[in-house]
Amino acid sequence: MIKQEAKGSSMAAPTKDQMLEMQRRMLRIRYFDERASKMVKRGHIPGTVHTSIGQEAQVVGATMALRDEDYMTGNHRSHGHPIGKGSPLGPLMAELVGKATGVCKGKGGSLHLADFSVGSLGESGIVGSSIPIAAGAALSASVLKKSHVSLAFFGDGAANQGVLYESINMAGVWKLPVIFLCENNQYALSTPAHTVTSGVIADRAAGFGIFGVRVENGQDVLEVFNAVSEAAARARAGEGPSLIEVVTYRFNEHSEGLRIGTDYRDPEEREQWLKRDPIVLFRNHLIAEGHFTAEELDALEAEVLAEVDEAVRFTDESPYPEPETAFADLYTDKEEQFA
Amino acid sequence: MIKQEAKGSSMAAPTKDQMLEMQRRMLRIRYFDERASKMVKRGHIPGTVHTSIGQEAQVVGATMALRDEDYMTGNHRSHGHPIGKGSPLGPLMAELVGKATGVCKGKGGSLHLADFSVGSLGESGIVGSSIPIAAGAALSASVLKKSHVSLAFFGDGAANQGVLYESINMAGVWKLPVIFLCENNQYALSTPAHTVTSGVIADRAAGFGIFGVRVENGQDVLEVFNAVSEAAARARAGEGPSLIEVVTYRFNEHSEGLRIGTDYRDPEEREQWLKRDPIVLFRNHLIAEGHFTAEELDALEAEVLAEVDEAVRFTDESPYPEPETAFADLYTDKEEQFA
Amino acid sequence: MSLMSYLGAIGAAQREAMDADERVIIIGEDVEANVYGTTGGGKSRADKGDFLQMYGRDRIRNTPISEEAIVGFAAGAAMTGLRPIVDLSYSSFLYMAMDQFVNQVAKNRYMFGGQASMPVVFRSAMFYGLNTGAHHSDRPYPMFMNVPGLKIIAPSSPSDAKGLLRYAIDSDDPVLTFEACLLWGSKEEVSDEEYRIPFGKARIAREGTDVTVVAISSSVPEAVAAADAMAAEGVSVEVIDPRTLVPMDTRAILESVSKTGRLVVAEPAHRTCGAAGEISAIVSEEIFDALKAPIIRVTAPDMQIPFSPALEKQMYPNRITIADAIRKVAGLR
Amino acid sequence: MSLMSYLGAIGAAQREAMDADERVIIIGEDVEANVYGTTGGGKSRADKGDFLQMYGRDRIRNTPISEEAIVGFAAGAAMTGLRPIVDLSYSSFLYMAMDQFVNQVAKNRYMFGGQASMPVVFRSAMFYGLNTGAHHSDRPYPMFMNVPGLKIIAPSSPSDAKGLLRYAIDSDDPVLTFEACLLWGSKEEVSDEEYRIPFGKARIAREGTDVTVVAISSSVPEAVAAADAMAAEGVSVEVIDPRTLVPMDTRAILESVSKTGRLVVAEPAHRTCGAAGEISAIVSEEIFDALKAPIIRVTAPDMQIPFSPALEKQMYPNRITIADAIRKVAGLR
Ligand SMILES: Cc1ncc(C[n+]2csc(CCOP(=O)(O)OP(=O)(O)O)c2C)c(N)n1
Ligand SMILES: Cc1ncc(C[n+]2csc(CCOP(=O)(O)OP(=O)(O)O)c2C)c(N)n1
Ligand SMILES: [Mg+2]
Ligand SMILES: [Mg+2]
Repeated sequence: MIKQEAKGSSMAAPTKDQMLEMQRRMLRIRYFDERASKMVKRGHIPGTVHTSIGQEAQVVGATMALRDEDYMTGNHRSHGHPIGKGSPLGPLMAELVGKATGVCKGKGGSLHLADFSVGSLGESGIVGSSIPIAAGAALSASVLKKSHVSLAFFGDGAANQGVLYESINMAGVWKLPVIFLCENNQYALSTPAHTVTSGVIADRAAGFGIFGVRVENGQDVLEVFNAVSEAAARARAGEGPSLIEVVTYRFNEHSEGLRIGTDYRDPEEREQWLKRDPIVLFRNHLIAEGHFTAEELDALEAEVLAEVDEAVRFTDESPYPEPETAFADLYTDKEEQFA
Repeated sequence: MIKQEAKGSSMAAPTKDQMLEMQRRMLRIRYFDERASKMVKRGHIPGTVHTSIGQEAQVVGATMALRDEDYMTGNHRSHGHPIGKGSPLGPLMAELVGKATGVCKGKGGSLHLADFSVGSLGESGIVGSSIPIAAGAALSASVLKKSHVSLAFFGDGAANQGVLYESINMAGVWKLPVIFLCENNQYALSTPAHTVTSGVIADRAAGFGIFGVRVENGQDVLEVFNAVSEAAARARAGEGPSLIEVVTYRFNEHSEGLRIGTDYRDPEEREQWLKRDPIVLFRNHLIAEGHFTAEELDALEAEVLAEVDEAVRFTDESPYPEPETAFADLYTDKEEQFA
Repeated sequence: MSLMSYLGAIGAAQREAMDADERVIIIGEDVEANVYGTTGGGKSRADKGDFLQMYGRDRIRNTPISEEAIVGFAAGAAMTGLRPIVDLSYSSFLYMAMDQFVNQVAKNRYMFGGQASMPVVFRSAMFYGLNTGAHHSDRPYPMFMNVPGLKIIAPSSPSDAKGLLRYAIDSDDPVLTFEACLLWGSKEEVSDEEYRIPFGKARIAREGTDVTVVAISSSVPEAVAAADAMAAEGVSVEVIDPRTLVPMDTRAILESVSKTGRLVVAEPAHRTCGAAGEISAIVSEEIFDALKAPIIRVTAPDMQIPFSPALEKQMYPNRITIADAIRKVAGLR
Repeated sequence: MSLMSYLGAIGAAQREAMDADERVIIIGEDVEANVYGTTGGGKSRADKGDFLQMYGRDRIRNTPISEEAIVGFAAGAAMTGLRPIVDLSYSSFLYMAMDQFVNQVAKNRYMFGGQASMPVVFRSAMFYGLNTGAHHSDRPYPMFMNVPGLKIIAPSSPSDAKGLLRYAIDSDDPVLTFEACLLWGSKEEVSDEEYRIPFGKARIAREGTDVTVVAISSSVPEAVAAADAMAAEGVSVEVIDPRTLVPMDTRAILESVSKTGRLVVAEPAHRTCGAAGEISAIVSEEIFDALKAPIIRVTAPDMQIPFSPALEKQMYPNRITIADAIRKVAGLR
């Protein structure tokens, strides 16, 4: 982890409980996404889904560094973020299938998950588009004198959307409590980041006068946690926004079911990364450091697997929405007049 | 002038002829804009105009560092750029008044001057909007293997439009021969740059892996000339784009006739800058260095004044366009069918 | 009541709303210096009524020139407790933020199954007719009408400007206001009380029995002038100003046309896929049998706006072209 | 002739144009890897027909995700000697570049008094009906129809896709193509020769005498199916596909409606200020007396697109809703 300057107060190491929760949430993402992937292939989930498999450390390290009430926006790689933020799995899974009990009543689907009850203000199918939304939530916190921090997740591909720099600049001059977190999994769909990125993403912070950091080992949940914790502390202290670039890798194809050939990604490269599975690494760490036993962690895995089973059961038993519900929720008032 | 790194071949100093031409073009801008300002106030020019008075060194230093065939785009502060690039004054002035002989047949007006015969691809009333156009011209040069360089003029205000960073990044990865030239006159309309700009504009280049330079004394035409010459040489050598920030000051109000009070700009500050008139400074330099005598430069001034008089006469004697010409020039073919 | 200009009425609505609710903030370029005349009392910050003095920098937010981020920040803020008024100055600048308008502002509440509401107002003015050329002269409200989730208003008088804007600020849905620069200076007696004009209620700007003219924005006073002129020719013209384009008060339009049987629709936007076409289609769908003559649209042509004063004026509907259309629809030529 | 899919036809037009003129280049996200299936022969770069192999990186330009810059670069390149084809993949992403489309691409030639021409094609596909939710399902062509200076096409068959795209690439004006993802797989015999279909010429997809249906994009096959069904009920339906929305072949539409006296307009876009409204307005303006019944629009409602398969399908016109409208306009219910 290369830091430009460390202004925030130094962070306390995570407690044992926190570490267990990190592993739990990483497992939730993994098992949820594995199940979703299967369901896409079997036609149980319509449309498309993008998994965060392989990127769990980057997601959970970030969300666990936030408070429950903090805000967050995300992108098309969308399940991990709300899961990481603590959203219950049932309504998320039901949303993916398009059930009435879905967290968005079946109107959003995988690409547009949102769970306001955990500060998840919405994933976005449009690359880059939700970044200023997170900054706007930080503006609310600032004007209303609340202590919320806000975090925007986006990819290395989104890092070339101009709205990111507009947002960084404006949040910079207003010293808003927002964290711009770039999930650099090194590809945007079929496009290797280095072929479309001039310079280094984290380095872009400096020219905009904000704090920038590159977490080189984004497979280590603690490294990410520390970086985001520092940024959150700075934000809460009124020191303004940070840009954090986390280097990671997606283990699956860009989206489930997509077949674009493997020419764009070296299979050997993927093999190497598979060895750096963030969940395995953290499990080994927790055991090696004596925090938990293998048995305890096995139990955790079984528990989470049961949670995912339960989410699927909930989904299966849930009804589809009534067709006329398609015509509600556009406006707050007299919606029927527009239908 | 702070350079980050100098890759381009070192430039030859400008010749005596070139220096005289610099002063000539600066004078053209000054006298043209002074006249235009008067014409706005007298109601001879409709709409609005934005003068480059005070910023002539920054404009001419840049345009004189380009070749005749090189491309350029600009913004609402629009007369200086084509004049600096060598566009004849008559059709420019006629355009400001809306005459048929205007360089755009009266359809563009002050805000949208363009003179393709000198590589001027268009000024833009939309802040930031013409930046990628210049980069696109550089793409043509690159693909068609021509030696053109392209330059985008924009202000400190435009430097916060996201499209600038998209353009810098894409030009960076494609190593396009384009120069992004920020005219930092320290205000965007009523807004002081430092209140809306996080970090330093020129410093933003580094994070995007391109060359960046800040010309601190933008009132010195030679400093600007040197910086842009180097950038142009790098561009032609295939070393890609540069971001050049030139510090300068506008002597007049944001636009002629606009009255927004003076609260936003300290009158004392303006007084100080008026002492750094780029034309006076260069005149003194040319005399002090023995390049030209005061008489020679007086003659030049008279000559340019006559040119502007001639442009106004040309304008006055020109007819207004026929109303039906409003319905031509939208498409290349069968325009009548759309009218 | 006070004699108030259109611009003054907008300022008044903003001031009342700022006073009434601390969550209302103003965001935009050059709002601190009151460049566009709706956030201050005069040209100086020392002037009475200066918003910056009254509400401070926390609530009067001067922005960088970053429209896309401005709109996105406002949307995010609106979902989390603020009620921003965003001043985008010229309507021609809305395109910079189109993704935020269409994909975030309009869609979020729906996509999220009603979890979010989006109480935010985006103000802009259409500056056409002032010889500023194609970049500053757009009247783009029709394209936003094609985006479900937005509410759209286009006031044509000072009292409507005040009442509609106030209703917009109080609304929990996103509202775009398209003001008309040409009307900024128009004045009338406006109530000094707080009042709100609900959306979806047209205003009958002039009553009549022979021909209905539905007119939008600055075409309203032109239509009224045409109606006055036509009275002299013995034709009684009813002028309807929908005021809010989404929702549209189709009932008022249909009632009038049911009575007159003849309809002219006048608006300053481009013709193809404009509001006039929409109104024409609705009327012929709904009360085809009541129509005694084809509906006539008086709009800007499908052409960009030229700069030259010799060219620009002919581009918009005016009292003469509207009167011509009235004559035609009334069978007088 | 070969049996060709809609998608294959687009690829063929691009290949022919790339072969014919070195100034033609392709710019877009993921075009190198042929992710969207129009720049290659198969899924691998080694496959025969791979554009990157054939034309090299100079002419097949994989871009960052920077739509605004992509469109602006293409516009600048088009004004200086190149003839770019820009692949923007989903139509929902066009908003990111709206300023460039409206203020640069559409206006430059006009503002500059004809000094520039703008030979550039912007391709995108409308992905609606595939349960991808509101962000990926837009059909935004009506808003671009409100922007003079753009030409707009919406092919509904493989042979039209090939011929119209080729004409677009050869055109010196900017063209936006709105392809229909739902039609990608549809196949027909298409000429292997080079050919061009000029703009402004509608296609009569099916001849008939009782009712005219003007249908756009993926509504065309639905309208044809509805027409087939109605034949069984004794109603002879003519289906017209305008193919190019700007310019619009109003003459063909008017001729057909003059004959039938009855019109249904079907399109997948939102209703308000859509193309259907425009066509309805034109027809009742021009041949009011020929109309025997009110024109009926069959469109998507003014609602965003929900994700759930239980909700989405009802949002677009289909053979059933079109047939219902035909019955109604024909006085059969
Ligand atoms: C504005 C926009 N452009 C293009 C796309 C198509 N698209 C979806 S995901 C994606 C790649 C995104 O890459 P990145 O930001 O790195 O996220 P990752 O998928 O790698 O997590 C692209 C090009 C889109 N959804 N939105
Ligand atoms: C997209 C857009 N936003 C806002 C404006 C209104 N506007 C015109 S000039 C200007 C200030 C520009 O400042 P800067 O870029 O520094 O150029 P300067 O006028 O100082 O030369 C503003 C806000 C505009 N024309 N376009
Ligand atoms: Mg990525
Ligand atoms: Mg400036």
